[in-house]
Amino acid sequence: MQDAKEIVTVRDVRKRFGETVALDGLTVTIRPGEVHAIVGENGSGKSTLAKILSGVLNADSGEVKVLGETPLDPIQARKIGVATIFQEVLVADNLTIVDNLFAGTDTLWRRGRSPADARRQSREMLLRFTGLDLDPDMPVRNLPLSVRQWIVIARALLCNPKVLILDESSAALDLEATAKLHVEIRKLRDAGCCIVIVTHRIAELIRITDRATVLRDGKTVGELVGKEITEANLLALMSPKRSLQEIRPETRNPARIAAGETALSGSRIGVRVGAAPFDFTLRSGEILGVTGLDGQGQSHFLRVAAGILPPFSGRIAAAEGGAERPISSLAEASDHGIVYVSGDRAREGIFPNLSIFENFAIALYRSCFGQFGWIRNGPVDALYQKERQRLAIRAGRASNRITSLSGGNQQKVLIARALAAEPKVIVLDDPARGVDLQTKRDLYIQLKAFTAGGGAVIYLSSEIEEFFDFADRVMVFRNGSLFRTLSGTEIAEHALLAAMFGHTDDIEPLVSKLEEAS
Amino acid sequence: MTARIQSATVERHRHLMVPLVLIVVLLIVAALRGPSLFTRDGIGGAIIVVTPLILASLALTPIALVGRGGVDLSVGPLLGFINCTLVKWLVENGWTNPVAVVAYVVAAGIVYHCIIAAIILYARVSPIIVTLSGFLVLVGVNLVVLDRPSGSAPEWMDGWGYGTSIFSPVAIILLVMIALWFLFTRSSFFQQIRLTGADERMAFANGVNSVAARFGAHIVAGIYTAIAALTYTALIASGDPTQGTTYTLAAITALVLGGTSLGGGTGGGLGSILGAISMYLISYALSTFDFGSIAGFVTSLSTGLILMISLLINSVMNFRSGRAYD
Amino acid sequence: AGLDELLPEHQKAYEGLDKNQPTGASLLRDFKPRHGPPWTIGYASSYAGNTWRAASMDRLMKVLLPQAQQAGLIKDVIVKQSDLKDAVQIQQMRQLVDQGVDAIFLCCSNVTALNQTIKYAYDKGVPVFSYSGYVTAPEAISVSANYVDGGYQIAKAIAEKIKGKGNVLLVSGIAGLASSDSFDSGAKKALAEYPGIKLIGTVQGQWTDQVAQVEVQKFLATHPEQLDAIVLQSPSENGVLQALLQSGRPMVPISIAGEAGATCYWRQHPDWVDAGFYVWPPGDELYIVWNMMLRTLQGQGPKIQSVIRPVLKFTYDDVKAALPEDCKIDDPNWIEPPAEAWFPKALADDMVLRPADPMTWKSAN
Amino acid sequence: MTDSTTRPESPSAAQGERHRIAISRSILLGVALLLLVSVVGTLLVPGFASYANIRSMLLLAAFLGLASLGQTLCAMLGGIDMSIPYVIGSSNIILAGLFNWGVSPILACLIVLLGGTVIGLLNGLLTFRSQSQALIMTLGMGFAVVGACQIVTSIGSAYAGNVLGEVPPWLRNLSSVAGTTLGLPLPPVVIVWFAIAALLMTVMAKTLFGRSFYAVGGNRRAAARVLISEFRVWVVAYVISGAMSAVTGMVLLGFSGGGFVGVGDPYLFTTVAAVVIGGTSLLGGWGGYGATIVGVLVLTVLTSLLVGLGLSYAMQQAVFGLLIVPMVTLYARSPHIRTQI
Ligand SMILES: Nc1ncnc2c1ncn2[C@@H]1O[C@H](COP(=O)(O)OP(=O)(O)OP(=O)(O)O)[C@@H](O)[C@H]1O
Ligand SMILES: Nc1ncnc2c1ncn2[C@@H]1O[C@H](COP(=O)(O)OP(=O)(O)OP(=O)(O)O)[C@@H](O)[C@H]1O
Ligand SMILES: [Mg+2]
Ligand SMILES: [Mg+2]
Repeated sequence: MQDAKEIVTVRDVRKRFGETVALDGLTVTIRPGEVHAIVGENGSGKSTLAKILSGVLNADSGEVKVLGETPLDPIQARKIGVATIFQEVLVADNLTIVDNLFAGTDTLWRRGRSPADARRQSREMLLRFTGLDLDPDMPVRNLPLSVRQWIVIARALLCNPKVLILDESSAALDLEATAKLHVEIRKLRDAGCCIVIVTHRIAELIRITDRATVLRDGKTVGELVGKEITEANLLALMSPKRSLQEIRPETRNPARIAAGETALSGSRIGVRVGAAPFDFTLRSGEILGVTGLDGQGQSHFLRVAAGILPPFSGRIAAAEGGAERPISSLAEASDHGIVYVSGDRAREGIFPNLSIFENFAIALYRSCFGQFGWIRNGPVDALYQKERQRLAIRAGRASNRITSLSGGNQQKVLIARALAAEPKVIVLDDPARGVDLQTKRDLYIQLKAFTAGGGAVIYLSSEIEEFFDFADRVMVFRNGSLFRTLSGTEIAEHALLAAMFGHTDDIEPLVSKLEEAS
Repeated sequence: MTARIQSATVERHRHLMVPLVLIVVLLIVAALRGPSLFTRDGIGGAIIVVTPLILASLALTPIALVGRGGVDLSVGPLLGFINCTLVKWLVENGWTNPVAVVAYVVAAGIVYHCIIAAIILYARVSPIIVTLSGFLVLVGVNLVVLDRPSGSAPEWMDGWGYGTSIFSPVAIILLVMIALWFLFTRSSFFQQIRLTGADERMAFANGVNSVAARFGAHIVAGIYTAIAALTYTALIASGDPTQGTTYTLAAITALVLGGTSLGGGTGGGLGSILGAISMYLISYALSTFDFGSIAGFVTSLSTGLILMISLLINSVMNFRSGRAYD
Repeated sequence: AGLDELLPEHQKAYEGLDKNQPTGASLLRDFKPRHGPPWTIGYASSYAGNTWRAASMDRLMKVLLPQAQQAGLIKDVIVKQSDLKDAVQIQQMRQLVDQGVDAIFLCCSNVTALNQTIKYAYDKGVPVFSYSGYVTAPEAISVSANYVDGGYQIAKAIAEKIKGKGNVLLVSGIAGLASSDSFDSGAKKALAEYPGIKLIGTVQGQWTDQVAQVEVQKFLATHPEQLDAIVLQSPSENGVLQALLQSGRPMVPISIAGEAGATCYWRQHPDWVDAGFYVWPPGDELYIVWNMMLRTLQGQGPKIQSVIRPVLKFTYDDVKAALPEDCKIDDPNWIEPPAEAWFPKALADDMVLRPADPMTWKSAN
Repeated sequence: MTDSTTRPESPSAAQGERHRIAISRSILLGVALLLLVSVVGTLLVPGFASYANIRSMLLLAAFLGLASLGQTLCAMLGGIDMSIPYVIGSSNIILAGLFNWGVSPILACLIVLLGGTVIGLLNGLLTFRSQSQALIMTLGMGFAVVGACQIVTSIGSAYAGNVLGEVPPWLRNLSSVAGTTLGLPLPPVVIVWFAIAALLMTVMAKTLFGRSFYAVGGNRRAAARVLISEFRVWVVAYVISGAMSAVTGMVLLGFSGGGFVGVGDPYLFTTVAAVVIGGTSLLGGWGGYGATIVGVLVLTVLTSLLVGLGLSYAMQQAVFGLLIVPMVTLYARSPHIRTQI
């Protein structure tokens, strides 16, 4: 019989993968009716914990009890009442919305509910969450990431869980959506079920959690309750080595940027049908933020800027020694020193079958040795060592499979790859998705250093906190077009929110609405 | 909204377009060149010849649907194995009771496929490799069981391969198996197979019993292969160690012609049935022409071209639903 | 009825015949065609891949068909190829019947698979003939030489040539096909009669020179021990000869059965072998089935289900007559006995109840 | 197949080849098996280790090796080329036919090589959009090609599938058991095979072009982001496959001295078996030609052993079949699903 006050008990749990120790004597207890955050650097074992609680992985040793039982596989976990939203958005691209939504509700021999019910219910839920009236029989393949994320969340909510685990579920959600999610979470908490949240978004975390357990290298290093949960305390526990001070990036200086000449410019850009065309310029030495609610065209714009997609109308041009070089393809972009880093590493980032080193090197071969030229590891290796130090990549042997790294470190390898190409412009598409604070800071510092050296950065994020003290200007997108560009001191929560929601005037009411929503 | 649903439904059945069109075209050719196809005997003959192929390609379908690029290369040799052992081990020893015979063939199919499923699941080797080795092994074993075409089908099968009536025993078996198939596709069990095939990680993580689903898919495959073997035995009224093997490529082709993608995702039983029928019609339509001494070569050429063209149209039509690019 | 209706000298050819081969009274003895000549014939061929089939097809298209058309007996021959797929052959045969051919002949297929289809044809008044290999269907007429005897005589000749002792390799045809198995049983029987002779291996030549060549090469490579002779099923002697020449081993006698290439080597090396045997000369085998088919269509009433003739021996002199000095040792053609010698009129007439010369026969109406 | 463990950085660790994940495990296993089979053969089959036998095994291995080259490249991209046996057969008879029609040998070979390349190109173009259907698409291509070529060769000859005639002595010497290289009693085709293998393996390991196959096999989208064109790599793989099949058909003509359309048939599944046993997963991203060579040698030596032991062709197949699963299980197991979420 487990202590009535504890729904989830994890005592001295160990889990290793090959020689990687993921969990090393972890202990966590979670009480009913609380929102419990699991915080830690990349690779500290958060997801592993989540997987163990949901029966996906089994602990090598130690005690795991959820409502008095030990979930050994997802089927059992489901019976116990555990619903998990995993870090990776798990949907079947070729199946319809309704199939994805109700995956796992049927048993081998019996249907959970009639297809008609299922359709109705799925349409209602998605309408409530995404505000879109979606045909339940439409394959999820063509849906944007955020909607897919919602499908996964809805799926978890549908099996009305006693324990809900969210592993970075807000990473793919924009602000408004996150607020909605928080509303749902509160409902559940008040209904007495307990919620485990894994997130790197400190702001969100402070807003919603009652209690936070901090992990380091697979061990519990502390527990914070209520008011104790602050960025400072969290950081102190997560990485005691560095003080908050030294990782604060130096503040920007507008003067230098004004001086910098144009690196990349676009005129009359239209990213989709019927979207109002707009111009933009990126100065060398500048960090240009890009944001917007989901599906407002900002990520499309980013791909255009990187040369991955040709603009729907208008032209993008890189400035080279005064002359303008039009850019219509990735190849041209890279010829003119523009590199792209995706935040969606699994899909368009890493090569899971290659070593850490080759994941880093393969982008450099062309410039160093050409298509058929002899590859010599010497020079590339030097670069690799340099970048590894610089970004503090926590990697084992360079010959290890990249998949043996945690998400955050994989991301660092990709950024290292971009920096090593010595580009003029780096275009980053939400690179900090699922990346811990420490790593984020490292990333900001590196990008600052890069711009200080005359480089220019386009940085997309849906987490507006990222831009504070970091971006020089922020382009806010709306309805497929540039809605407003904020710069300098304008870059603050209210103004950004206002722009994202399409208000130009003051928006106290809206913000307070969001606040109380969350 | 309704329009949307329309489009979604259409999209889900798009893969049937090509085999349907193909069948219509071939039927027209047949009607013009060899109208005897539409006589009682013509249809009767068509049914007894096409039934083993239809059942074999139905057998491939659940395995393709359950994912991991599942394609059962060993369906042909397994069909041959059941045919040979039925003739050699049962009939020659006088065990010709219909119930016993059916029980044996079904059991044989199920046992074989359970072994295959177990290897795929627990050795974690991809299905195409496992079934390739199954193919090679059975090709050998069949010739050991029966070194030459010989033996005879149980006498209650006499005349099953005679095919002068539309509702011959074979036709009834075919109808029953098709009916069973559509019952099967309505079941929650089939849903579990589809989920597993569409994304095994998603299925597993959400408490779909993907192990049971895979075993189930293979058991169904075993049953359909077994009945295919039964109808094939009826067709040739004897045992043949090598002929079964020719069904592997034929059935896979029928499966793919039917719009089922070996990559998982799209496809279904109806497609396989149509695919198998169009395979027969291709062969029939070609045989209505007289190419003299080069008949064989022309047949091979045209079969190849028809295959490629249908696939091409299929992939062009399903392009939108193909791998999304940026 | 059946076998005992034949003249004694013709009955001899049936001795030791494959036991599954039916020799009962033919069901076609009272057969009447649905209409008078000219008739349309279906040829359900199962394979077109080797020189034998090609030569046989050649005889059909270049000689027999034109003659019969001349004589106003045959309108046309419709050829179908099923590429060794029984199901396809069944479909094609039924199709031929349904599209109204007057008779069907086929070559050396699976002995049982087609039986129900043959019955189907028979019930529709379409007689089916199988040549160079039999089918067990009672409705059909199978024509061929006695392959068991053929294998026996060929092997015996080879054994004699190597003085009854030594290592012998057997190059078989296609395992599982009746004629191939019959031949092997005869050959093994003969070799067993010589205690000094050791059968050191059997390979499947698939009745195709190139296959036979590769198989023999593989065998020679893995069997360094001495080899003294090769008994083979034709066609494959050209391939086997090539294999021997390439292996760099001393030439050994092989059985000769009509492929011009190997026979040419004999032409150039008179004491390589002593005798050749016609077992299934491609054109002549077809000639028999063609002849019997015409006679049946003409209502001459075949007596027996299997028309069997003995194998035919030939000597170096025959070869000299058939081939020039400067012949080629990879000549894919065949040298065959004159059709009349292979299937003499006397034998043909004895096989039917109401004999008449098929080419000069005139329909009653 | 991979050493995917995480260890603290050791200074020496970060240099040279260590940067590449070794597939050595599969190769080592293969070599071990190869040695085992050879030893058993030497003990059980008289003359197994004789030079004559080794030579002919090398010869047969060369044929299979050349035929499996394209299959390996396709498999590394998750594709498959079923047209190989048919292209082999077609080029075999067409070349013989060209000789018979008095086309100069060199020109004839070039024509056939070109033909193979074009077929490969078509395969690549046609399968690119629907890669999961490559199996059937290439099969269809095979049927079509083989049919067309037989029709062509049957013009003016009764022996369509089966073209005999004069094969130039140099071609015979190139690939017949008795062939000699510069006086050495070893058929030149074996040397040619080694040369091609060495070239290919270095290119795969040491050039961006080669690495592109691994990149595309591993993650197509990511490859596109680093300017590696999936389309080009895919098509090139099939082009090479077509060309090598044509070459195989040609050398087989030299071997058998007469054109036969069925000469490629044994290669339908054997090439796949060789690739898989070598350690290249059919799902793409892994393996290489080095692995395939081991697979080829294992298969050939094993065949020779089984023939020597008097096993029929069928039983040989069965033994291969029994061999595949354990081999693959040893080194090409896919990761447990639990670790994939
Ligand atoms: N399937 C696996 N195989 C090998 N190592 C693994 C596997 N999954 C996790 N690891 C290792 O276990 C450690 C913990 O991983 P985990 O995903 O739990 O970290 P995390 O806290 O979720 O990091 P992030 O914040 O980036 O998601 C990492 O070092 C990772 O490399
Ligand atoms: N350090 C690691 N890095 C990356 N992947 C790993 C690591 N350790 C294990 N894995 C993955 O986990 C999978 C399963 O582990 P393993 O190879 O031990 O199979 P297994 O022990 O048979 O699994 P099970 O016993 O559950 O069947 C491996 O195939 C591998 O992909
Ligand atoms: Mg994680
Ligand atoms: Mg284990």
